[in-house]
Amino acid sequence: METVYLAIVLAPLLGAIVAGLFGRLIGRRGAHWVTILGVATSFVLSLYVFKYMVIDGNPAFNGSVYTWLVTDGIRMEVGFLVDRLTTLMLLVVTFVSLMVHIYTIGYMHDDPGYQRFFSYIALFTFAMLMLVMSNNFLQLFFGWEAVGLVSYLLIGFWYKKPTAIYANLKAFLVNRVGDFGFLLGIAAVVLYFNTLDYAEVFSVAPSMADATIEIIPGVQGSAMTVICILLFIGAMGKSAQVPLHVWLPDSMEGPTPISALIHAATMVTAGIFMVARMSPLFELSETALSFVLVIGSITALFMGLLGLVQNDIKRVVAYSTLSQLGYMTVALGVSAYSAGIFHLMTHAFFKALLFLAAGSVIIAMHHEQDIRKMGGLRRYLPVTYWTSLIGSLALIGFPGFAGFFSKDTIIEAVYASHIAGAGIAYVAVLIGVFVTALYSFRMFFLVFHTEERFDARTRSHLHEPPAVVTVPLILLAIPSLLAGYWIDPVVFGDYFGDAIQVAAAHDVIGHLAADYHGAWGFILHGLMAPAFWLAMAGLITAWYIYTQNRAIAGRAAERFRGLYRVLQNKYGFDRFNEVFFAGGARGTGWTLWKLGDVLIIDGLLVNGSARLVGWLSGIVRHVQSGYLYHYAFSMIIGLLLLLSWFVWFAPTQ
Amino acid sequence: MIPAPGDFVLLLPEIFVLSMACVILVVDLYLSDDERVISYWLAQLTLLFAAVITLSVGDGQSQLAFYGTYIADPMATTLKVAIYLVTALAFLYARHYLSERKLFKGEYYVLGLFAMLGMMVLVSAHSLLTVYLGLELLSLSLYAMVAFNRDAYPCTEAAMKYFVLGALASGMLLYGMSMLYGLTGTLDIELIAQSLGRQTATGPMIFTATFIVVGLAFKLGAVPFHMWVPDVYQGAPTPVTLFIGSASKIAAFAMVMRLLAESIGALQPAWEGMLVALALLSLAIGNVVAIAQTNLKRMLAYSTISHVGFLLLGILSGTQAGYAASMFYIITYALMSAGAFGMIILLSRAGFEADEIDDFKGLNQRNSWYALLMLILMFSMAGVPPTVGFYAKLAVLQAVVGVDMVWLAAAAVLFSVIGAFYYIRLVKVMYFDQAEDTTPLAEHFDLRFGLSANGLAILLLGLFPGSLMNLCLQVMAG
Amino acid sequence: MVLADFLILGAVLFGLSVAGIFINRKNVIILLMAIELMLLAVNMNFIAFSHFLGDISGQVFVFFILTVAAAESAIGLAILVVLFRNRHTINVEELDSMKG
Amino acid sequence: MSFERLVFYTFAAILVYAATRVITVRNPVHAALHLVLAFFTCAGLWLLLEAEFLAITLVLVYVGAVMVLFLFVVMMLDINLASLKAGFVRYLPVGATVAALMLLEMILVLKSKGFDAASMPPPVRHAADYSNTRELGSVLYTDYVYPFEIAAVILVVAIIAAIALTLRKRGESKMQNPAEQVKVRREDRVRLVKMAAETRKPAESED
Amino acid sequence: MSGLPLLSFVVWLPILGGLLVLALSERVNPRPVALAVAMITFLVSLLLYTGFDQTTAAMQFQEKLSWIPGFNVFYHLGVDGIAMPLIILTTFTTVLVVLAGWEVIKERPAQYLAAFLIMEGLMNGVFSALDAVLFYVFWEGMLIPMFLIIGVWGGPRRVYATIKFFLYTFLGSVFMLVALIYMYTQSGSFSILDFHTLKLGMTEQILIFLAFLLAFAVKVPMWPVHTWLPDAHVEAPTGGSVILAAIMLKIGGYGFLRFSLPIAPDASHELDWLIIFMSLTAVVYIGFVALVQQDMKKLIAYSSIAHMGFVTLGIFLVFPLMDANAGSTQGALLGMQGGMIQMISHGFISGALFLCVGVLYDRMHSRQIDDYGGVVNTMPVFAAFMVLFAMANSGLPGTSGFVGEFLVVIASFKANVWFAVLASTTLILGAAYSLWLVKRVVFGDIGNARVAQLHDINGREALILGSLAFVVLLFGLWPAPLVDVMQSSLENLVAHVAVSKL
Repeated sequence: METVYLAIVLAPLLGAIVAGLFGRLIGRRGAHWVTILGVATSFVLSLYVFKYMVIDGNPAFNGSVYTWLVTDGIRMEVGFLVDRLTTLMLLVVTFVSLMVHIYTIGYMHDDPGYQRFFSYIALFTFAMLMLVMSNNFLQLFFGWEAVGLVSYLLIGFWYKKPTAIYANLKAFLVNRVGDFGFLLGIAAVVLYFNTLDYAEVFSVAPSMADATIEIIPGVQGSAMTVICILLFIGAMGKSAQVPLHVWLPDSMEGPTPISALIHAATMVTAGIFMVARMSPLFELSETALSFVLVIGSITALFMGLLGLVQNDIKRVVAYSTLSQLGYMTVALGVSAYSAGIFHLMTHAFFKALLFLAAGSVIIAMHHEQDIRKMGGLRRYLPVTYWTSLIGSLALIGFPGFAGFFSKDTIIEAVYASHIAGAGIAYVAVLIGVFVTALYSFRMFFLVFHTEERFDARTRSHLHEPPAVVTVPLILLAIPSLLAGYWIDPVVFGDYFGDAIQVAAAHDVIGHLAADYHGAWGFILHGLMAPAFWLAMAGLITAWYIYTQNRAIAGRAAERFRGLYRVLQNKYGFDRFNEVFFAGGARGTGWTLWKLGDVLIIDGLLVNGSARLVGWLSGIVRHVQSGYLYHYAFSMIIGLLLLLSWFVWFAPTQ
Repeated sequence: MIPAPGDFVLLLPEIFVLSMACVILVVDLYLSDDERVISYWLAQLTLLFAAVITLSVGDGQSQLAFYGTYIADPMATTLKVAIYLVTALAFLYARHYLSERKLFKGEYYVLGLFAMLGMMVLVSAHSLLTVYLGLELLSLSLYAMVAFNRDAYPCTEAAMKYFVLGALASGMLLYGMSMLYGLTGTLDIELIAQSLGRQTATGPMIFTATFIVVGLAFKLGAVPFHMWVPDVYQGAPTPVTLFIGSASKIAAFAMVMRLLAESIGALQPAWEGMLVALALLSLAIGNVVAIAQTNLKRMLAYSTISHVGFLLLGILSGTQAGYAASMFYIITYALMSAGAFGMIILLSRAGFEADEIDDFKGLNQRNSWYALLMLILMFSMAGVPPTVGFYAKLAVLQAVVGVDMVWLAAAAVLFSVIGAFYYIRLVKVMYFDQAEDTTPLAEHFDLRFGLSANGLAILLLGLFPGSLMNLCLQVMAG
Repeated sequence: MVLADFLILGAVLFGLSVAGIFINRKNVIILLMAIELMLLAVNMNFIAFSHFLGDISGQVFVFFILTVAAAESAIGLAILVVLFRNRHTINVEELDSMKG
Repeated sequence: MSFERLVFYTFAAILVYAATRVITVRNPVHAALHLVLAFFTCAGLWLLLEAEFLAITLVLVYVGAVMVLFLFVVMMLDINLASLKAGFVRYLPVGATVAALMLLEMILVLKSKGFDAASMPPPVRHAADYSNTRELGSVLYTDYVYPFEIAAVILVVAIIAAIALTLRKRGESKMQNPAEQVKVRREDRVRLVKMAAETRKPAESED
Repeated sequence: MSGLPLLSFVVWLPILGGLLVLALSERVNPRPVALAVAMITFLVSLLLYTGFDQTTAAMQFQEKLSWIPGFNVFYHLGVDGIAMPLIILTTFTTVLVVLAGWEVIKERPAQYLAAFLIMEGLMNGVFSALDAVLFYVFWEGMLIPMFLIIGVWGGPRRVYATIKFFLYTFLGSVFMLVALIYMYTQSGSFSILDFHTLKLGMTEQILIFLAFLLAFAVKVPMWPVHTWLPDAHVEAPTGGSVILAAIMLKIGGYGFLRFSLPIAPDASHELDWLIIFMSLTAVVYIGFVALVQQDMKKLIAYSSIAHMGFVTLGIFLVFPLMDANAGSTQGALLGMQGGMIQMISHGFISGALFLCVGVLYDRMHSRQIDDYGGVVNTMPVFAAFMVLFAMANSGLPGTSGFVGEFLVVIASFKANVWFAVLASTTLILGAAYSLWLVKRVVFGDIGNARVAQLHDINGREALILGSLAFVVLLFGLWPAPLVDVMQSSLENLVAHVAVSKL
């Protein structure tokens, strides 16, 4: 099996290398074929792994394949841990990636950087696979940073666009802030466990539950809490949790396929995956879980609100992604890891679908992204329309659609949890449901219904994009519709086995499982839950406001101008970061440079001492007056002083 | 009571040099200006044979002659040979300089040989009297040589200053000698040492030592008895400066050895302190004031002062290692100094002295080989390896640290950093500035050859300092 | 009449010589004369020591000092003459073409 | 007070007076003459110390030759005396202080033990037929023959130096030297100076 | 193989080759000669690797001849796992530097190439000298060619920069000389290995340590004696910057490992807080300063200082780590290992970045960031390299820049949480200044007409940058050989410093 795992990882890498280094040689077709083949191989093999692991019930694989270095008793290796969690991630990643690859053929059709793009996304797939298949922290960090790198490259893919290269720098730096915590977390793990291997760490972890750490001298804190929070800071960066979310909306400057692949389906969920993977650690610290929960719920609600005021079609989806990532994080916070992962999976499908659909609209509209300039596209883009509808319904959690199952489970889990902060989180996720429905269908109606707000020239060119675009939409719509029914084994069954460990005290899923009676039962139960009604309320509000009485929107914006402005400014995070962090860093640098280096060290100490010597030299040289008698004096005075000192005063030895 | 014949054998080098000086003096009278070169070659031959004689006479033993007024010991032999070598360089470098300026007269070589004779006497002195006479023979010749270009005003001014201060310093030294005589009742260096060794140090002894130190400090050019150095270096004709700056320093070192180390070595604890003060002052003033100079000769004068500070460090330690270090230092310094002034001569021509730092601008463009040589010389003076100047400093510092005066070593190196500035400033001028004067350098083969050999010697001694260092150590141990 | 008397007399001469150098800032000739005084002090010391030690070598030294001093004077005055020819002055304060 | 003491103090007083005058008189000629006086008294003192030969030599060589040379030069150079003495009083305090300090220190040292009568008693008087000259002569040509030779060389150097420095062709005698004229090179006569053409240039700032 | 005097070969071949280049300059094109010399030296130095016995911490390839018998000074060469990689780094870099100056240096190329070759020999000498005097000779001798390189072929303020460079480093090293001499008087030998075993009191150790600290801190350079570096880098020609950054700075770090720690372990222990403080200051303070630089070279120079802060931090973490483990050397190696790897890696990365700037400078004659923009449009291949190296500079996993930083951060967390927190800021700051530089220079639309006329790198430049990219990735993905080579030497060093000399 080791060969299979290796092949899964290496196939996309091979594609990336070929497309990247020999892109000019193999041409456009060659580039997409080679990468698609690579990813397809991975997908097929992932299916095989799924069969091997889940259907045949073989045990998890954990082994190292390459020793990176060994120092001081710590082995740093590349190794695979393939269990059911990994398998699920493999499937999601390779599938969405494959879809995106195919879709890209259409989307990037006219772009000069065609080969480069394929190389990047194949490379991304490789990195993501490395991340999810890792059996140790080092490789995790490798993958972690590698996906960040590719994300950086892809956001700035259109390097001529000032906003794009601004966004990619921002994305990388904000992610680096997360990595800062993540790396410290890994260092903390090494400190306490002296190994980087998951299995070893997890096996020792329970005995370390009471370990303490002294961060502020004199104050003992729980080491596990520190480790988990540090690791989670990494997750916050990658999975765009408040306040490290600021990069994700901007990352929409990149081409749409990567928005789908990286910034919706896979990379941003790396944080969720990581926390789930670390469940044996997180379970040891309730403080950390609460922290996760609170951050997640804030993200879920407040980022959703921002979606209401966005007019860029991709940004609306991006904020919805943020919000949904918040839901996943909330699930992690209440120890409903399986629910979180499940939502991760369903979300990967429907969000990729929504992004690709948005991309399809954008292609059709000739790269117009403002929903105020669309409308009535239903007639021109039927496939896109229907798949979008499926995606949107899945997103708002309409009963029966994939999102419904995962999201409802999360909401129920929050309700059932007793962990600190669960109460607020519950309120937040419930309001979040309403908001989600509202912004999703606001966009949906504004794009596909309502009157046409574009010019005739655009209309004349409007037509459904080619099959390479629509086929992935359809293929993604299927799991968006159906994946939810897998809830049985994945969430309530024993799908994950040992991959996820939940302490008995936190076992909300176990609690929910007692009331769970199959998917249909779940739907029926969901129809009576507040979440459903809130979603419906949101949908209907959207319908009313945006198709029936558009004036309300304007009046509401007028009435709640303050709130509206806050939302427009995205709560001021960007402004704050720009002024405080970016400006502050530049100011600090400038001060340290001009004051510290230039003035004090160089000016005062270095050149100052040189000047002092020069000045002294200028003074002392005047003693050499040129007058003979001065010279004679100097000798006589010298004699006198020597005599005085050494004959009379100097201590006699 | 006639001296034994063997005494005359030991004295052969001096006798030979004296005879040849007289011969040249007479021969020169009968030469026309075109034939002056004969005097030059005779002078060089004199040096060559003097070296041969000195080496064959010296047998590594320490022998007294002429009733203890003369000593032939390894140190004398070594220093004499060094003096011949440096003098030969001085004569070589001077030749074309003088002939281009119509100064090519026998007197330079005659006086030079007499001065050298004075050095030899000094080096071999074993009595206060011979020290004094050697010193005066040397000094009087030098006074005359400084004023040699008698129509050039700065020369005579320099000569005047040199003379008056020299006489004053002689007076002080003599006063010290008279006290020394009074304290010990003898003029013989060894007897003085024995006599002092029997007594405990008293006020009058320290008093005496002070006067002696002052006299020596003047000759070396240590602060505050250094005031003559810059003016004389600048004012004297470059070949004379070269001679004063190189050969006579070796003689001054010999004098220090004879007087301080050998005769009043017993008072070392007393004069150690004085030398510390002088050394520190010399290092400070020499290095600091050199920075402000624009005249290269004057800058080198201040550099000499700072080097004297280093030299004193070796001496004040009062150990054999220290003396050996100082000897190594002075010999190599004399070579460096000769080379540096030789470079000035190379660049100069009639009516143009090339003694301003700016005259070296862009030398690398004009002639990279000589720029490289000057670079080696400057880095050697700054004490940067792999030039010999580094080992000189290393040896001296080692001696100082060896007597537990680490702080002094630290102070010395600190000043040497300041000193490095003006040496590399010259390198900067040669390498980084644009040439303003593009006149081709003088074509004299012998000058060029001599300079090249001189510069390379600095480098080679830097790569293989072992043998010279060993020689110095052996000399001091023996 | 003990040794110290002569030595002190020598010291007084030495001191006067020093004072002379300090006071006479202009005339080189008087500087030279002051230095002659210093030599005289030295000679006084030597002869006194020679006498009280009963050792002739001190006198020998003085003999040579006298000789050398004569030679020195000759050269010194020759330089002075050359200098005067060049500058038409022996005023020390005007001999400052080199300084710093 | 013995006669010798009287003589000593008398001579010493005159000596100090003469030496003081040497450094304080305005006229160098007077200074030289006072110096002569100082030498004479000094010679007297040396006689007290039984250094007859040196006393005579001092008078003969110093007074007879060296001081005459001084006087000769002083007169030959025709120096402006007034300007040379200006500022005399100004420097007196410093000079006096330094000299006094130095003197004080020297006296303190010299008065210390080691130079008093107790530790260095006056030697026995020499016999009447003792010849200082003979004794000096005998060591001079034996023990000190080497210094003696050096002294000779020094004198030679002094002669050479003095001649080399001061002997010059008489300025007023005019004659031609054809050899010199023939030997002349172009470079000695004409120096070609390259100059930039005079054009008006805007002021350039130095970098 | 071991019979041949390989070390003498790598020291003297380039020096003699340099002289040969000088001598032949008027007759033949100096470039191929210089390249041949550099290549041969590099190949010979590879023999050091292949013949190296990784299992021992002892000095290998030793050569010992009497040199100055009077002072017991020997011509004694030898390398261990610490020095050997640095020698190969030197020989490798020199080849690139010779290539980099191929067309660019038109003024006196022979002198230029000779200076580099001679410097190569001297630097190899520094790394292989086992005699303190010999070490010092090489150490100081290095200044001369560098002084000339900056001064002759440098930028407009070259004179100020080169004199500052010279005096700074000279000042730093003279006190080391005094310390060396002091130890000679104590031990009667100049052998560095004898110094290691020399018993010294605490006060002596502290003074010696401080003397060494000044020398090495200036060379590294550590805050606050770093200000010569930006100036020197900015004014130096590309090759000079590369050598400075890639090798000269390493000599400081090497000095700590070879001298400070083993000679004065107790003082090092006593004063480790000082070094750690200075290192962390370098990382944070300099990180911020780098951020605001307008001049590309200055920015990279400051980044070098920050990265070298990691080296010194890593090296001196050994003491807090031992303290944390109650004196046991178990686990104390990590930081040092990291510091060493960081040194090697920084050699490649900073060299590469300076070469990148050089490539641009050769075309535009400007180092101001504002003069560029959108270089990727006209120089795509170059841009790819530049991004790669910038990423490596910000410590991206998979590049060699990550390895050292990772190990040091882990080690510093073991020592003290706050060390790690401050050290890790490099993750953010390093990325910020590296990528902001890339953003302003490489990305964006074509900045101005001059950028529009740029032509992409030629084969020679591609070869240089490509080979650097190769090693940067190689050691990023496969650092094991590097680690293994150093392992026993560093272990030995840690064991040595764990034993008090008092």
